Amino acid sequence: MMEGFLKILKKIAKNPTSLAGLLLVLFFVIVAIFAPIIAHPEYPDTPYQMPQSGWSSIPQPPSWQNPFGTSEGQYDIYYGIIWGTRTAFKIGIVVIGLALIIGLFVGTMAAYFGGWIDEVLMRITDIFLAFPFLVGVIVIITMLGPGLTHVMWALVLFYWMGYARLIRGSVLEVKENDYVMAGRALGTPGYKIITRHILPNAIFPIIIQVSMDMATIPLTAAALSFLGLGSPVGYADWGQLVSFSRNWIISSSGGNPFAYWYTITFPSLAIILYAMGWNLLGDALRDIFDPRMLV
Amino acid sequence: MASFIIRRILLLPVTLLGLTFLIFFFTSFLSPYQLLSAYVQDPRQLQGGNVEKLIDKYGLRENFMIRYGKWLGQISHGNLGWSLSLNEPVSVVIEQRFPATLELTIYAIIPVIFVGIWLGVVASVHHNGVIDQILRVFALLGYSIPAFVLGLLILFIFYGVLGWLPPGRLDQWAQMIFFSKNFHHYTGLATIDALLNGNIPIFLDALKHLISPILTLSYLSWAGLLRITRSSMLESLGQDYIRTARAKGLSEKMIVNKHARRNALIPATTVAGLMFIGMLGGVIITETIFNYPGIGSFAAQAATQFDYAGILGVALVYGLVTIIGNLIVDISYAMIDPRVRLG
Amino acid sequence: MANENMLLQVKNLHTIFHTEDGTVEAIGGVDFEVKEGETLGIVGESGCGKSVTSLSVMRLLPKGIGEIPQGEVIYKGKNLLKLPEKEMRKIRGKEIAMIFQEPMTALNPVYTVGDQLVEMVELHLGMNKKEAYDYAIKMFEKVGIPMPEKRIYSYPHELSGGLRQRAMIAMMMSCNPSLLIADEPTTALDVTIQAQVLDLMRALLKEYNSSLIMITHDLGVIAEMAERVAVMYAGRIVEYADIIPLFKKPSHPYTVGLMRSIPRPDVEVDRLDSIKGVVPDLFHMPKGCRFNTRCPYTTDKCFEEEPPLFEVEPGHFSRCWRYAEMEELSKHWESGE
Amino acid sequence: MKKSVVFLAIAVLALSGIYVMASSNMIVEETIGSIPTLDPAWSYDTGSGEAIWQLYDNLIQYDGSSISKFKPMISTNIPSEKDGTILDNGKTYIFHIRQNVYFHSGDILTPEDVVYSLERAVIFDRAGGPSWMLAEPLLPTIDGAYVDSIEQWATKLAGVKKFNDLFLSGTRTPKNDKYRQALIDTFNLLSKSFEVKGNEVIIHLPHSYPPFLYILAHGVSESSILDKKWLIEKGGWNGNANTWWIYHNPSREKDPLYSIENGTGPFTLERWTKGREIVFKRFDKYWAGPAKIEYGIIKKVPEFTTRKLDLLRGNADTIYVPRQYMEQVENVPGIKVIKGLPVLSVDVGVFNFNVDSKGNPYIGSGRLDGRGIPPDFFSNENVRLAFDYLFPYNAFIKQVWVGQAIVPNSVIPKGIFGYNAKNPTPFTQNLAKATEYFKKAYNGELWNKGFTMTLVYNSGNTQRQTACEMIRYYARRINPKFHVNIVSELWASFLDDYASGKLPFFVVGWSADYPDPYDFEQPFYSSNGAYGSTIGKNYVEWAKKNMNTLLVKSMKTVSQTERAKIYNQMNIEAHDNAIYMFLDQPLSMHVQRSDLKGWYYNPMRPGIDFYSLSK
Repeated sequence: MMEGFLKILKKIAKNPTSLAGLLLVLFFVIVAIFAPIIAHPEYPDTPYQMPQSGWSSIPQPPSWQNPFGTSEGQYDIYYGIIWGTRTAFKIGIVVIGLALIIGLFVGTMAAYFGGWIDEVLMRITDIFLAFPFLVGVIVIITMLGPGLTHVMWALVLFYWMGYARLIRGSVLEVKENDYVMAGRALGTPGYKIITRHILPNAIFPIIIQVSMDMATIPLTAAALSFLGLGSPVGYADWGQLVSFSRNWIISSSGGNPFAYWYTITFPSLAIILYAMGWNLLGDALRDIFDPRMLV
Repeated sequence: MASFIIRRILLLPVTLLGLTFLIFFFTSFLSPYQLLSAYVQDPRQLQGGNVEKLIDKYGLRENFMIRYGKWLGQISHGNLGWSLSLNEPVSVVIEQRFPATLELTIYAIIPVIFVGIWLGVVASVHHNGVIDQILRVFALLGYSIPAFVLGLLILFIFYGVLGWLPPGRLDQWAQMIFFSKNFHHYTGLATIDALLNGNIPIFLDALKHLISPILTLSYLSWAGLLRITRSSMLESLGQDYIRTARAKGLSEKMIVNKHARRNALIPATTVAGLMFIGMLGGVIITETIFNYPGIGSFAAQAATQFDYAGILGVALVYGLVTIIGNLIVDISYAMIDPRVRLG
Repeated sequence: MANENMLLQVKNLHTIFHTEDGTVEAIGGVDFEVKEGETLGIVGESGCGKSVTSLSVMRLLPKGIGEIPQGEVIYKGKNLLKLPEKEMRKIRGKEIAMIFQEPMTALNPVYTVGDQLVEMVELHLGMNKKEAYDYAIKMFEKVGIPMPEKRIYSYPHELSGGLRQRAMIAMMMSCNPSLLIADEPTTALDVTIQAQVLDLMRALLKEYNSSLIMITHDLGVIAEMAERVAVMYAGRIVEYADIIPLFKKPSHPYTVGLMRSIPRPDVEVDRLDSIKGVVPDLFHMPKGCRFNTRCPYTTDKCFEEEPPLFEVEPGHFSRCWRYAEMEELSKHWESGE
Repeated sequence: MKKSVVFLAIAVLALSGIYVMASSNMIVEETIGSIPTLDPAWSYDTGSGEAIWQLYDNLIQYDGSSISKFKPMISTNIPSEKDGTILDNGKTYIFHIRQNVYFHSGDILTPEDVVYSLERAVIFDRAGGPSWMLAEPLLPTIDGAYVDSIEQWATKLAGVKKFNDLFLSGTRTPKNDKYRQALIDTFNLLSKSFEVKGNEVIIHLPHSYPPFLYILAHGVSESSILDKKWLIEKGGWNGNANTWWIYHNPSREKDPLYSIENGTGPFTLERWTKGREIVFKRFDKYWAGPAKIEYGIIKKVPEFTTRKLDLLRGNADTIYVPRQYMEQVENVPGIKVIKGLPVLSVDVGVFNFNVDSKGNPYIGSGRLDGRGIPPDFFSNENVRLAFDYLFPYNAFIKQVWVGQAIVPNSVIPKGIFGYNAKNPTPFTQNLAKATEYFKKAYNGELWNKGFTMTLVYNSGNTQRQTACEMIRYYARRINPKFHVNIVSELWASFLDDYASGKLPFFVVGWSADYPDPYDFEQPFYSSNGAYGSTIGKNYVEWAKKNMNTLLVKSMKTVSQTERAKIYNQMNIEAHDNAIYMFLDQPLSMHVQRSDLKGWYYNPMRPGIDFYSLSK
């Protein structure tokens, strides 16, 4: 497995765009890990609460104390972006983790046993897919009320279907192979076959999908914050920082159209680079693992 | 093929029923008081002393299944409850606003399909060349930009600075005519109604207002189509029949545009179909920014003002459209691919 | 020696492939000719480079991966390798046509078979749609497809394997090419259909007086169709002779091995011989003669230096140091597995 | 494929050519409020108020931006004691009705229309509606207390507990004749107050009610004059005593005036797309002369950036700008900003003297053990005073209100008579004093143990949220053991929690129904006032002893100086006992294009008076 991993890394390094993707993602991983050091929290028990230097709602330009300036409500943008990286990873990992588990379960059950189980599970997946993603999430948050945990639950509820279908597809593919037939013929128990034969083969498409989702999840969270349904006010979350700036992006106070450029530039740059990193990586992985690409 | 369609149609009611059950399941998180607004035709009763009576009348404390049955009864009579945010029955709101969203999405999907497929073909032809990389990065940027940042910037550039493309659905003078008595609303789609009424200035004005939302919506979603077209193009370019075509002495252009592209279009159209449905969700942000009176901006408003009836109504409509949309996509998939059609 | 009825001359053809793991030489110097109306057979195991040869002649190697560093392909006096792409396109389909092995995938699934024929005829013969379709019906009739006027509107997946191959032949012969290259045309068909298709091809070739390069691994097909034969192994021609001398006096161990592995109705054997080992990987070609890892008659010389093509008899060449003693050696064959 | 891109480019070029400036005869206001109804008797919010204001006229109107001087409107005179049109100590008012005033439908206005309109307003009485403002002056008191709803008299006369008990369940037919007669007698009590003589309308109040003229002034929607004949044709109440209960408290669907109008105002309703925009058209036969512009339009545009760009591009003439973005529209060419306009409302921090501790998450452990607060925590005066000295009033005004608010010293906002800037002097932040009082509270036990409590604000209101954050910040600063959590809640549940006494401390606002100090003193200080009644039994007892009697006395005389003295006495009493914490009185601002002429500000009629505007 290790040797295969190195081979993939070599391939990624060769292509400029995918290399850029890998570097971007690594950069954000480092920022997330060293967050407490680069941006020391004021109250250790609430590190995700952005420090406020005052209460005025007019953003202040970058200064020594606030390297990226302050947002509406005087939240320190620099601190918000550093700890926002952790939020992005946290939401990403939690949501994708849970969605993967549900998807894995549903997908393998449906594909492996087939028959009416497959039909029922797939119809359920269709129903969940019946919602355009944002609408479904909004419906749940309206019912549960805003807040990060509710956002995460809503995202999980509308993400697992992608994985279920993906895994079902690859399990079906592998199931027909002879060595699986042989395994069954020898009487090896179902779960053993699944874990040892089927799942390792499905790993690659999952990795591609996960890297893509790691990009879309902070974007969805940002969209929810823009609609006022995201994380609580003052929570270090990129989406919230960007939605703070929505009324200052196009400010033409005193003739200078971009007087408050910093309120939108830094948070959106963070989201875009983070998402680009994952997207580029995912795209590169897709090219590497997709046999058709080798024409 | 026919059996395939029949099976899907038979499944339709089951999926629809499943959808209503799913939506209703979400509402079970609510307290009886909050739930009441989904039933009540008139909000005044919410504050009045007889709230308790109403809760019993609609049996909001009964067990889940009975309430579900009653709710289904409500919907079948078209009573989607009262929208607290717009102070109107939800059914009226949806009637007025859904055509606007449909119009925006139809106009937005056209550039996505053209640009997405065209660039997908170009990218595949220059496989791993410079153009391919540039297109890929440019497309992925579309996937990585938060929708509202892009929307606000487009609004600022085309309206703030240049003043060409104002938000909203029609200019003030156009709305005067559009809503006047002698202007017949056949389809609810502004552009088409304008043409049917033979009023070109209104048609152009409606189109003018559609441009910036279309730019936002389409840029965000054509990356998907580009990628699918590119990979399916690469796949079909590797097939034996392409080698045969080359052996027949056909020009490279003929081979790419005729032989390879039609095969690549099959998966692309499926994705385009799914994208159309996905876009219906995507309009929520775009409509809010451009103050476009569609079902998306209503959903956003309803969500922030905790208008449960409104959200449920929107969810139901989206669910219906998506399920029917999926069916149409599956059927069109069969239509395009001759192998499936006669199979 | 370019006399007047020489159609195609391939001289010292080299083809290399640039893969991720480095560049490899698929064809290391091949020479052969095809006269007008003559059928040349190219036989060899899969992976020996026979298909690559045909693609090199037609310059259909995958862009950026396949390359022809040296060699000449003289067709009707012109070196095809030097032709600009626009000119080469006029040759493909008009002068030289190709038929492929897998009829199922060789035809475009989303266009009717008639349309794919009409397309070629319009391009090369300048016919309009109406004339082209009538011509297509005539061609389908000629290749023995029943109810041609209906069949031209059906899709490839609606036809059987045999019919598809007939449609392919009709398409490729529609512009009356001087040379037809058939790359394993019958391998994917079952035996009964195989014979019909071969007869059909022979009839058409005689009618249009075109020559044929038949590429196959099946010696039976070679025996039936070819007048001259080139036996290929690991990117080289190891024996090149007329059909009769080849069968009578195989003078290369590989050819001998091939001959002995075919069941012969007239000879009673309890077990067929087989050639031990496998075709060597293109990256790790053995030093000296390429067949030495599997040849039962090897001597020290075979491991040091690669033999040139010796002329056993006029028109009969063999790339083996011991070509002279081959008749004697071929009596016994132990294929110690 | 190439053609598609070319087509798009041509379309953009063609369209930009026909960019048409908004025509000059049209004025567009873009705001965020919505309009729930057009029925004057139903409307109780500024959104519908502003629309109704253009369509209907009242008996009298304020003179320009003053909220004390009146100008004639449908009544040609302003009743006053001097010219004998206010008699027997403020209980009788005489109005001379203007002649040949046209309704939009062409009918002529008659004195009967005036009586009918005011009677309908009282019997309409939708739950949570404005009818109480006319019921209190027009209906006699019951056991000395003003009557808020006609239902009170009906139940009293019929001797039943609830108004619905009068009717067969689910219908509007009285159970028996006794009940029917009680309903008719109730109506007669009301109609007795009105008398029509020639073209005069004389109103006899059962008791003196000094703010009565304010309630009739233009700006109070329910006192608008309706067309009786036209409304009856449209299925409205026919004006008789024996049918009023059928039209009492209707559902919005059955309310005939929900989306149609027939007023005498300067504009008629051209079109109303709910939740989007409402368009008014000039009424040429308006009695005071037609308006200067042809169309007035109010549009709902939720996104501030879109509103701002519309203003800059000239597609909107005036827009609503939230205070914090004021700086973005100031000193921009072509835009005029008018600031410092006093709003007749007050934001107040409310201490809950007795918190309902049953299952209440906001008071933690419910004991003084550092992990909660006792239910009667704010009954302790030292605690209240400590909080009064804790709050950073000036920083709140300067930073959160961007200087667009003033610190009030009592419940009476600046601009209403009875406001006295000097006395009582407002609290200012003094952390030393706050610490001193915290130490005195519970004789030192609170200071060493500390406390934990939760403050709640209605989600979306940034000013109230910041106020809570300021309290948390300074509480933690003077004593790290003081923990304050902050939670946001939906408006519906926020109302539930404070009405049921669950919230220990919360911030709310109160705006004037009419510019009279009683409208503020009663809800806050009366033991059965809107807030007074919900902040715990300890306060209710205190209020009964000290506040209620003064309130009743204040309504006995018409002279403003006399009443002002009483209210001042009440305010000083409340200040000394630190009952409420006064945070701010907002100042609003008006943003418009420079070429818009004729705008003026009247705090009792926030919004745009299209009749006065021109370009």
